[in-house]
Amino acid sequence: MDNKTPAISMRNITKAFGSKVVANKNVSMDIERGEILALLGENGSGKTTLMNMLSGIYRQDSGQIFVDGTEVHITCPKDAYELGIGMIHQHFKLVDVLTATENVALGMQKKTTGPNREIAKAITEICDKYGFDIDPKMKVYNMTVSQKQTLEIVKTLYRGANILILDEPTAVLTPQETEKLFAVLRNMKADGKSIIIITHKLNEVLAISDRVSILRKGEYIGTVQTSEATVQSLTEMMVGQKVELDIERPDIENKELRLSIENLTCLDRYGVKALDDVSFDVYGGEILGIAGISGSGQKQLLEAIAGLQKAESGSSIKYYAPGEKKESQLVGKNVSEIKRMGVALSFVPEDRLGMGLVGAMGMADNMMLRSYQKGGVIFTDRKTPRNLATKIKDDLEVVTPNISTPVRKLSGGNVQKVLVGREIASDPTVLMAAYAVRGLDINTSYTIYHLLNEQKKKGTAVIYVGEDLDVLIALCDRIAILCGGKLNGVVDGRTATKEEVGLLMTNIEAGRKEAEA
Amino acid sequence: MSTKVKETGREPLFHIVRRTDLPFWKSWLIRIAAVVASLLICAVIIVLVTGDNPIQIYATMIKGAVGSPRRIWALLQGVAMLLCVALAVTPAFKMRFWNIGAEGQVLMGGMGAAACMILFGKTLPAPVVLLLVIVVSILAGALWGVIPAFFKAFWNTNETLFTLMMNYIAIQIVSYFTYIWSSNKGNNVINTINADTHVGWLELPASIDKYGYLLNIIIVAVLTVAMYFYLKYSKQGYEISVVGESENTAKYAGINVKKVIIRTMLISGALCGIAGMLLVSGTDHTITPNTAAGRGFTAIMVSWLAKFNPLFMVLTSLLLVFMEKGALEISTVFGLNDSFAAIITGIIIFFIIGSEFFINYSIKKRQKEVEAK
Amino acid sequence: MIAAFIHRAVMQGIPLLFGATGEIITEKSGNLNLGIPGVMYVGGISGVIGAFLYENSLPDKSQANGFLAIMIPLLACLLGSFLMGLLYSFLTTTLRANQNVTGLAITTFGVGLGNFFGGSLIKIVGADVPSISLSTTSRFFSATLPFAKDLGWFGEIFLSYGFLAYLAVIIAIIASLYLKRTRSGLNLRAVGENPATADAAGISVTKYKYTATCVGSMIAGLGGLYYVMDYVSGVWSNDGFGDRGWLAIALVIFTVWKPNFAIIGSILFGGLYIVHNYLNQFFPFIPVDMSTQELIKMAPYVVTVLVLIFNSMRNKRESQPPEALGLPYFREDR
Amino acid sequence: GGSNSGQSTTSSKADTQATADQAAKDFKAGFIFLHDENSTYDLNFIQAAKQACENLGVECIIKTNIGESNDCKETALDLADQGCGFIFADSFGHESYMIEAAKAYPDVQFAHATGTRAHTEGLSNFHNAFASIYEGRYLAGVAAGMKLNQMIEEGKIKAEEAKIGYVGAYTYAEVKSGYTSFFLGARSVCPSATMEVQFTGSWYDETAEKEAATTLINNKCVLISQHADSMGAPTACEDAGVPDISYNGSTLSACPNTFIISSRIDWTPYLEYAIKATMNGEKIDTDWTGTLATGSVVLTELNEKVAAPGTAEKIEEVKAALEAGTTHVFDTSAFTVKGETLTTYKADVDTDEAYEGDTEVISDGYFHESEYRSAPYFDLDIDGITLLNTAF
Ligand SMILES: Nc1ncnc2c1ncn2[C@@H]1O[C@H](COP(=O)(O)OP(=O)(O)OP(=O)(O)O)[C@@H](O)[C@H]1O
Ligand SMILES: Nc1ncnc2c1ncn2[C@@H]1O[C@H](COP(=O)(O)OP(=O)(O)OP(=O)(O)O)[C@@H](O)[C@H]1O
Ligand SMILES: [Mg+2]
Ligand SMILES: [Mg+2]
Repeated sequence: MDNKTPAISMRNITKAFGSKVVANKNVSMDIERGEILALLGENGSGKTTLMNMLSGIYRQDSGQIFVDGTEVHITCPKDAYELGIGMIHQHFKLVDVLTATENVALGMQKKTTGPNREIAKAITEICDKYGFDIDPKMKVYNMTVSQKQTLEIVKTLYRGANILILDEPTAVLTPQETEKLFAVLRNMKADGKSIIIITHKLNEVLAISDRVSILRKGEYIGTVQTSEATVQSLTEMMVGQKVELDIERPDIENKELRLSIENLTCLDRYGVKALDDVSFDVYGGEILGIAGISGSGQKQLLEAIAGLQKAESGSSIKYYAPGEKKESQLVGKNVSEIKRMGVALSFVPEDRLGMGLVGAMGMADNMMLRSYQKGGVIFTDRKTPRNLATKIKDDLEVVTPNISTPVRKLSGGNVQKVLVGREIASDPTVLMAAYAVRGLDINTSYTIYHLLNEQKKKGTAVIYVGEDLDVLIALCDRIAILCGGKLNGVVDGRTATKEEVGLLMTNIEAGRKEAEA
Repeated sequence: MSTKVKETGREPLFHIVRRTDLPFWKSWLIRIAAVVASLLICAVIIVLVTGDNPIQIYATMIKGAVGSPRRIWALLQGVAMLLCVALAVTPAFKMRFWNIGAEGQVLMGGMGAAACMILFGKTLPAPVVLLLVIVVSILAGALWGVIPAFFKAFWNTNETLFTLMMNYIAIQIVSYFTYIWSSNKGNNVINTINADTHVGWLELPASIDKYGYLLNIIIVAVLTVAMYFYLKYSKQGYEISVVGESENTAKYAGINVKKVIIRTMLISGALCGIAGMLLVSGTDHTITPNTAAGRGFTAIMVSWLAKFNPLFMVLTSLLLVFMEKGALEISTVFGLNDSFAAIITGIIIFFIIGSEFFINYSIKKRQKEVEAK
Repeated sequence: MIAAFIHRAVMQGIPLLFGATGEIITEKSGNLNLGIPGVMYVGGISGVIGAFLYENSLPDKSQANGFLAIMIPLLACLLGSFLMGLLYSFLTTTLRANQNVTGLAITTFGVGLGNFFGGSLIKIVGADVPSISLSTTSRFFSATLPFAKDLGWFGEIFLSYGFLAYLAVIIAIIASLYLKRTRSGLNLRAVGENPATADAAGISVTKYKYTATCVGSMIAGLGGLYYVMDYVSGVWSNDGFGDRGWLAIALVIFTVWKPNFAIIGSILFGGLYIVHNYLNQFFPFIPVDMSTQELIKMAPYVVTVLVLIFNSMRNKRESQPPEALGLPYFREDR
Repeated sequence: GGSNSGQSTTSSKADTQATADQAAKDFKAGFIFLHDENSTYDLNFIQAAKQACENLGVECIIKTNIGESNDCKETALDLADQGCGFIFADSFGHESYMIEAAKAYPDVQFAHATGTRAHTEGLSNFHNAFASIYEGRYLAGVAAGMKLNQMIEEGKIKAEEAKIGYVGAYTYAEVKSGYTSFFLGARSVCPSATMEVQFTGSWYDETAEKEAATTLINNKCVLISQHADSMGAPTACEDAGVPDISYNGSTLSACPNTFIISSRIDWTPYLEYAIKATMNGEKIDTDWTGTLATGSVVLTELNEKVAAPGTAEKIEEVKAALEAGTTHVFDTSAFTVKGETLTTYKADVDTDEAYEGDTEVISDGYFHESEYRSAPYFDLDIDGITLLNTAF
């Protein structure tokens, strides 16, 4: 066999869901040995579907798959892994109540692996080799997201995959963790393994891949050498038209105090302080960014404002309605009480389908989440939400068969559009958005930025929690940085640098010094 | 340098995919086909067991179920009682609260009614007793429903077993009181309560209601329509669906999840209480530990088979009651053991729940590969 | 008297132990089989049919061969309950039907089947009292160690049971070791916790679900067999088995999905099940009348409820049900 | 499979009297039974119903598994709709519903076994029936006493260890009358006999009955009898090798080594009588009590293998004395209550909520059971019988 035989080649792969959705249409593409291939495409363009056919989760309707030049029939995940194909799924495939070792041992024969003790040893060896840190005895439910991610990689490595597929592995990682992951991937490539990585972050694509393959609306568009590509060119291939990639930042007009947060302290589930004595103000007509490594208290901050998180005594969140000097205290109130006080608060939570929307309901019924209390005493108004759903579908170009299709079936970007659309539609005076573009393709991301700016222009106080520092700096008027639950400084978005913000995110001392200076 | 490619499983002949877009009428066609198929299978079994002509047997079944005006009324009454319990479990099920304790809730409702009739039948005026019967039986059913709900709401206690155990506790409580109130000392049978005065009886004058079931049927019919609108169009109905789908989302939307769980089970239990009242005060006029007669369990199937839609539940409960009455008639006429009815009912349900597969999924045959290259 | 009580409690507990062990294995695969009560009836009646056919094939009942007398009912019982497990698996795993509804239907069906065949056999026998009595085969099931009687309370509590009782304990211990120690047990747990993960790890979810459910049903079916062939001495009476199947399911939660705990748990439940009979003897100074006894019969149910509540308040991760319990799995679903 | 001869369980004699037969054929008798053949109690009725209808050549419609609820009334009315001229129900709890049905169909005769209310309801078409089964139990008790004597003679037990165990369903008169007569029968031949009674609180609960019997055996009862419907007690005896006297039918096949004898009520005579009276338009007794003489109270065959020698003869002797009226089961000289011999007792014959005694039942030196109404009303706790699990 010569070097030119691709590790995998796919020919005319077609896969449809139901009669309406064709997720992949006649896709043909190759992965060479010893390369890192980035797979790029808008949300719902069929990337995950395509990869799932390699890993045996789905079965193509037609088309062929060749591994090392031989046609194979991958009918179940076992077939895939016997062919040396390992996939790290977008949603972790780990069993929470089992330990790391047990998770690795799953589905393996004792004959080939030896007892768990030996697997644990092998895990430690892999960790040493690639510089991971995992306790084989640790239960998965005690792990952080990045530990789980690491465990997934270790699992795949342990199984000796030659072809590794990673579906949005970096979506939940910090930049440092991402860098570490990339180092491992390069290592593996050096070992002669083939790697396919799906990510929406184009800078990562440029940093890690050798070639980039692009899908659009289920169809294969083409493959380019990474060295010849730019963010702009890739985006155009993905979207199929020219896209403006500058984030606008309109100047602030009529800035007025909207929220005044004082000495906010919250505990997490385990009774540990997740937010520690945080005080800052939020103004209408500006976008306030919240930066911080994940788990620094962003979630508790937003939920405390929304009335979903209990605040400790001494905390205060005062709300000033537009044009009025009257203040109202939000601490101690729950969601519906806040709503009844007339506070128009909108909240795009991080967990879209688990919190912001009901996956099994259609768009129309999801609109009612905000408005079902309207209408008569007993019955709720159904017509307005239906009209709103139709409007959002048209305005934001939500791709869905109709407004009663369960939103669970929509692609990530479209789900996010539905959520943001609904939250904006209620004419909020405060709009909070957590990781609003996580997992979204670049085109959709820009749509969302645009929507936030629109709100800002209307005089809404926008709080935007983000992880991409470039975006934060480009979009926000001010950026508040959280570090370990404490407020570590508030910087001006127009003058701040990435380095400055990055330092404040990780180093509590830096904040102190700045405050003194 | 290349790894040897292993032979993987052969291309299977077919694979299963989810359907997304089966038209409404087709899905009902499949369900009807399933019922018909199950009837054919039952016919085969009946022939094997009895050696008789299946057509004659089905004719006997039909005769048994609707052969005379009285039988039709009795059938309607049976449907009404089963339907009432099915209506009761539905909101809880929509909330994903697996209430298999309807049996006990019905029994406690009946217990409440019986207690009022016995304790106050001689001392209070009839309208007052009737009012008490209504209020107390609803409260008793609601209480029995809300206890597991309370623990579910605050500590997420497994409700399936909790409600199941509450059934047995209710049975023992009724058993206790049938001793206390037994008509003959030491026996646990309570004779017709207030047989001569009819105090606490829920009834229409015999001139309007010859067979004595009209009032029950009317009440359940009203409840059915009310439940339909409650679930589909009311705010509380919406809250129930949201809580059922995701508690987090419900909290996010400002829904008080604990309150909804408790309130829904109050309603569920109260409806069971009404069913108990209709049984005790409306028909039986006494209570035994067997007053609920397994309806609490059958109702779950009625509700589920109807996809939690109260209007369809009329059909599914009619189907089950019809089959049961029919099967009882063939066991009488052909001298079969009574449990035959349970077997037939089981087979029909297996077919209906099996048919859901063909509504939700389709089987795709392998397409002939076009040689591409 | 205490020894006698414990002895009876164990006799009561054994069917529950079989049922609970079977249900634990089943639930570990993510299948919540509420059909266990029905399966246990079918297990019992299948054994009865086997024994009936065997006894009636004998020209002279005293010539019964011990091996056949045990193996035929045993295999018939295993076959019957296996088929019920298969039916449940087919409906829930292959056809992805709702598990609660399927389970309830299986219970209706199984109890009906047991009583129907029981009733029919009774008619065939035409006995004066309505029961099929299989005392010949039953004797082999209830045979105890010959010297058990000579060992006083020790013999009474530990040695005076038929072989199925010991089998129940052995199966519970094996099941416990299987789940804890073996790779296949690990895979099974993974299937119940997170079938998608198990699937992606190359475990055949369907195969595990089918196997666990069918094996679980067969174990549970033995509970029915024990009840008819040993406990009631080979006399089938309709509805005799009562609600033990439900108690067995309750026991599963009571023992937080651990078959080895179920050994003690089942004896405790067995004791609670009959304690009302013994109260006036244990505590002659607190006279209890018949009506109050009806309240005391609540004991096993009330205890179950209390344990449920306690367990949920403690909210320990390890004592939760398998995460995917009751949910159907389809690979292409999210 | 059972009989499957056409539309229903009709049976008729083929040859005799064509016209009478034709009239009979047009007559339908309906029966409402609580359970089906699987219950000893109901089986006894089912057999009698079939037998009686066959003897008279009338059509027989049997409805089984009819609960003690509105179902009973519904079934009774449905049977009346179908043209049944005589309708019978077998369970105590059916009574209220039968009365309601009787009111709705004054032209149809309704009869109810074991009930207590016919003589107070004042309906001409509602009747109660029972049998003096206490006499049968007394005779079975004699067989028990003989067995105890045999054990004493053989040195297996001492005289004072002659303790009988009795498994009863409920604590009401029907059961009390039963175990007391059984005990008196036993004590009439074995004077040192004592008895312990354990109640189950159910007519049919295999586990409770088996556990109760086992408890009694563990309490050193050397002979067991029962008044409940499952096989629990007999099989417990067979397991433990303790002789057993059962009720409602022979348990010989299941308990070949312990079964002695069983008493039961044969309902055929009553049903024949009542149906014939209905057909002829004659009045049916409001309360009808079958006796040894009417053939309503019978004993099954004796299991010679277990019974004491001479039992059959002794039973015949006592039976003759009972029929002759020289022996009375509840002879007040044969028992004491709290150490006293009774001379007067008001029994609760007309059921009321306070269970108040209303009728003097002791005269001529004995308690007149089943004379003021067919269902038993003997509810005294006599000395020598210990009630184990109930406090009074
Ligand atoms: N199991 C499924 N059933 C039905 N439709 C599906 C299923 N999986 C994917 N789809 C549809 O197929 C299309 C392609 O989805 P796919 O998951 O491949 O997109 P993607 O490129 O991975 O998107 P993203 O960037 O959001 O992850 C989408 O329209 C999606 O709605
Ligand atoms: N079973 C399914 N039925 C219908 N649509 C599905 C199903 N599974 C996946 N999809 C659709 O396919 C699309 C791609 O799914 P995928 O799991 O790759 O992530 P995603 O939804 O884009 O999530 P994220 O926001 O994390 O990127 C999803 O948007 C989803 O809506
Ligand atoms: Mg994807
Ligand atoms: Mg995605």
